[in-house]
Amino acid sequence: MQPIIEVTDLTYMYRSGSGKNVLALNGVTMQVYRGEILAITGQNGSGKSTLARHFNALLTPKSGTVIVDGLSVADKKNTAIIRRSVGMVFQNPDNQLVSSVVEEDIAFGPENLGLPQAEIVDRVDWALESLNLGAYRHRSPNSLSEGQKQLVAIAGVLAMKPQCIILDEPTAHLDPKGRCEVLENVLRLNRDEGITTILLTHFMNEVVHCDRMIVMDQGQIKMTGTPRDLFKLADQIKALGLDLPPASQLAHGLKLKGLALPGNILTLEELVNSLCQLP
Amino acid sequence: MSLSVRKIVISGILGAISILLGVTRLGFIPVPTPAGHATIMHIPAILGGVLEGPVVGLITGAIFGLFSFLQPGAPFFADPLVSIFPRLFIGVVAYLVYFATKRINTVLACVLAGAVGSATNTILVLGMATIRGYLPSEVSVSIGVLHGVPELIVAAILTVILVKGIRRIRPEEENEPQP
Amino acid sequence: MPITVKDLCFSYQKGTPFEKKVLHNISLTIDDGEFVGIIGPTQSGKTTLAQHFNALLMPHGGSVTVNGYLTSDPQADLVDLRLKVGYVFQNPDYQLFAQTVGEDIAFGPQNQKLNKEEIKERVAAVMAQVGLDYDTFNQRDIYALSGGQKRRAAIAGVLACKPEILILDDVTAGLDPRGREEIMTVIRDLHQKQKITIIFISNSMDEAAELAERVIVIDQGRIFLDGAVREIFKQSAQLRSIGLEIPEVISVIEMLQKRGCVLPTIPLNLAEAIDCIATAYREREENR
Amino acid sequence: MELTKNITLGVYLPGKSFIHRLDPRTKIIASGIIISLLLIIRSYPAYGVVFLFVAAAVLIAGIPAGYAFSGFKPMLPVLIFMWIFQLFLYSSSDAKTLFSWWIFSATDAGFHMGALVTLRVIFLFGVTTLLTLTTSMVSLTDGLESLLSPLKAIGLPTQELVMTMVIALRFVLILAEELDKIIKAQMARGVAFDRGNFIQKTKKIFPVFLPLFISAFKRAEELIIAMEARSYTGGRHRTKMKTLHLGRVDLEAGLIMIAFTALIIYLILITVPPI
Repeated sequence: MQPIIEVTDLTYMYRSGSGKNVLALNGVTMQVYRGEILAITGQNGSGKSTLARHFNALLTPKSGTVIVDGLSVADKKNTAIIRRSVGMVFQNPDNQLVSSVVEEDIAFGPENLGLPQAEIVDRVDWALESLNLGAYRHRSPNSLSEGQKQLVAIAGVLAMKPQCIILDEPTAHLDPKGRCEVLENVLRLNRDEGITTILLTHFMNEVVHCDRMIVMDQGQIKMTGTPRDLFKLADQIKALGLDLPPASQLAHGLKLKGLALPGNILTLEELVNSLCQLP
Repeated sequence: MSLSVRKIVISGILGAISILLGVTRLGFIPVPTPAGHATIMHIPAILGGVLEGPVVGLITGAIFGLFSFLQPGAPFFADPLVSIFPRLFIGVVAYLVYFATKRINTVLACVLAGAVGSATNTILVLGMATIRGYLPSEVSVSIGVLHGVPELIVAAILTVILVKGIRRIRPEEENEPQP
Repeated sequence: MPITVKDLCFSYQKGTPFEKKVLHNISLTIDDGEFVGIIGPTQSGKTTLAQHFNALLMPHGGSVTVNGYLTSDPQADLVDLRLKVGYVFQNPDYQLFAQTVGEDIAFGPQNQKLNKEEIKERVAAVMAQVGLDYDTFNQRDIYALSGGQKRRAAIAGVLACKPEILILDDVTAGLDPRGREEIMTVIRDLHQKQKITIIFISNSMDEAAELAERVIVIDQGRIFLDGAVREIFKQSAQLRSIGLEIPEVISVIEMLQKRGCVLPTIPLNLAEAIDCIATAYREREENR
Repeated sequence: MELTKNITLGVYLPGKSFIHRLDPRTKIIASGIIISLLLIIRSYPAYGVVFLFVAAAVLIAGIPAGYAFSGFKPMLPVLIFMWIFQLFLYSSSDAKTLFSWWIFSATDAGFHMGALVTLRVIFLFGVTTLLTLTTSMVSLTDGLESLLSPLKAIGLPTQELVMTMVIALRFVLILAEELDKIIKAQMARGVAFDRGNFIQKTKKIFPVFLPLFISAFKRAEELIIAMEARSYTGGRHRTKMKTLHLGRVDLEAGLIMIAFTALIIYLILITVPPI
């Protein structure tokens, strides 16, 4: 598979408010493949946001390289093109919506790209439809639920027709229902539109649905692999301050109690099936 | 003149606070005078000037002025020359005072910026209200003293505390305003 | 300090064209020493209800009585009442404002006009209760704390007022697993060791199941269910009908029951679920 | 304790009247013309015409008179004070004393001065209220952006300036909810906002203002990043989804405005100001 983003030996340091130097990324090397959905997980402060912000040139490498679709992030001339191809959705929907009208907010990105008016209208209609937001197009984001607001934010990025969308803890502020809504839509966009998706999260039942996962800690990548392979390693995951998905956690506990379950259970259905097949 | 994204966003959000203080009436501190209350709605403009420079101070003041024109809290603010025009200067003056005195001591500079910024608001608004004939000069002077002085004190203290507080959450290089 | 609510009604924007009724005839009693979880979909009125318990909102109909005092009584000392019923908001940034952790926690006691020694003692005591080491954190800048530490500092700031009832409004939202575990441990300890009555508002069914002894389910401004935690979670079909998610540990038992496995209990946490399933399978093996 | 209750930000009354259907630019320009005229009018007949004009506009827009007046009520005492101040304190050389009371004497010049400025603010208030009641804040900013755009030629960043207003409007309600929670969080720690003297009350501002401003600045930092991530670099290469179109109603309104302006200027020229 062809990588769309290639990170080589990336290091990033910043000065904190109290004047200390913080090493946020320490020698990170990784790839994001076209069309995949990749989860990046790790405790707060593990460096996952800092890493993701390099992918659309919000940060530029202090050392090492980040290549997006063949273009180096370090070169300022590439910034506009990179931001066109890599969109980003943030944690708090209130702090990323600009306009007081849903459809105008979704138009914000395409307007910034200087597209012709007819094209903007088409894209806004398409983005609204893709995320089932048509009914809210003339509403104010303030009147929507947090989950719906986050969908508006995703629609705003989608309308820019990026090749890749980064979602930086998009569900951390949402209630369980909103989390479900957002996750379902993200998975569907990845499947139907083929948009490469990078999901930053610490909800393991979201990670379960991803093609690949990366676990970060203290600015370094500690684990890379498929969720099925990595969640077998319960002790390592826990040592990095993360939970297992509930089903894996149950399976792990039951195995310790002597039940002969397979090690790579991810969902409740799999767990129940395995339990029922026990002799 | 060009405006960075940073200046646009911070002016907008400080402007929102100004409007908010007006619509919730929290921007009014009851002062023991017959005329009612002193205002702190101009504090965001002062902060804009001190923290982000004269342009942000000017725009924040303009939003404050425009809003008090569209939803006037006192009758003569329906006159744009009284509501909008004087507010353009609050943040700019605060910036100039801060810039001129920060070498001596930044705390002192904040106190002076807050006080002079506040006085700018009081003097220009009442001055325009007098020139435009809404208030006789005697009344303006007494309102100026009764309201202007407590406003000035509150603005000076709030500026110091807020500037110090906000700087704690920001990386160092962003902490001096760029003109 | 029992709380009694009778026929409580409340509307937002009352008297304007935008008036919206958010609480309909709510009646309930919360006794000393209870650990009550208030759960319900977003916008169901949980927070609005809880804000009546310490007179942050006043009823538009019915009454709220805390420790024998009507909150709507013009003679009631609301400041005193609010100190006895602590309220911690979801976002600690709404509350923290002082330079250092110690100063911020001291803010409540200062409002109570305590002397310096007493304040210092209280600060040290509550910091211990929330697991913040006094020597390490007393002088720490508020903004240099991690998410979990900030929330603990906010809880400490409310505890310092010596509340007899503590209302926690969605205090685990947005934390990572480790931060959430820290807070849950603190809350459990406050109830078990300090014997504080706790009212825990949450969107997370898992946390409510794990912590609370009694659960009140609110839907569309009305009490939907009210009872002991196990009784409530037995009624999973009803909970699902108002859009609530059932904790995974309970779902798995249900799924097994559908497949013909008979499991006796409703587990409230992971350990119980594991025990429950493991025991059932062991018995099955022995029977064979 | 419910702060958002009193927020009447841009109390827009949606409708389909002649005035509602006007392009926002037409309404802004028309309001601008009336406001400018009001700033120079010193004649009662001209005020009479303005009254008829504004009253007709209120009727056409279908705004209930009681509703239009309700916003005005709290200002009445101040208006009366303003008039009384001028009545007794305004001085000019040829003023005639109407009556005296203690050390004060009311003059005819003071009476007219008071009357003129009071009428002026009443009508100014009427015009801005009419504008905000019939135009949503969003179309106001759209109209403003379009009207200001010629100023780009002299180097003014008009799109960016309007963007600051768009952001301000978006954040007022968000910050209002936040403010409500901050105040409640501090009340729950024993702050009694309604107690104490001036100094004590002032001190109680800090535990509210500091979290409010800190949160506002944090939100600002996040919004800056979010806007940059969505390729915002200022107004230069931007296009717009919506463009405004002038219609027949705007032409009609334009003609009415020309007639109105001519009449007012004529009245200003032929009448002698009372002072």
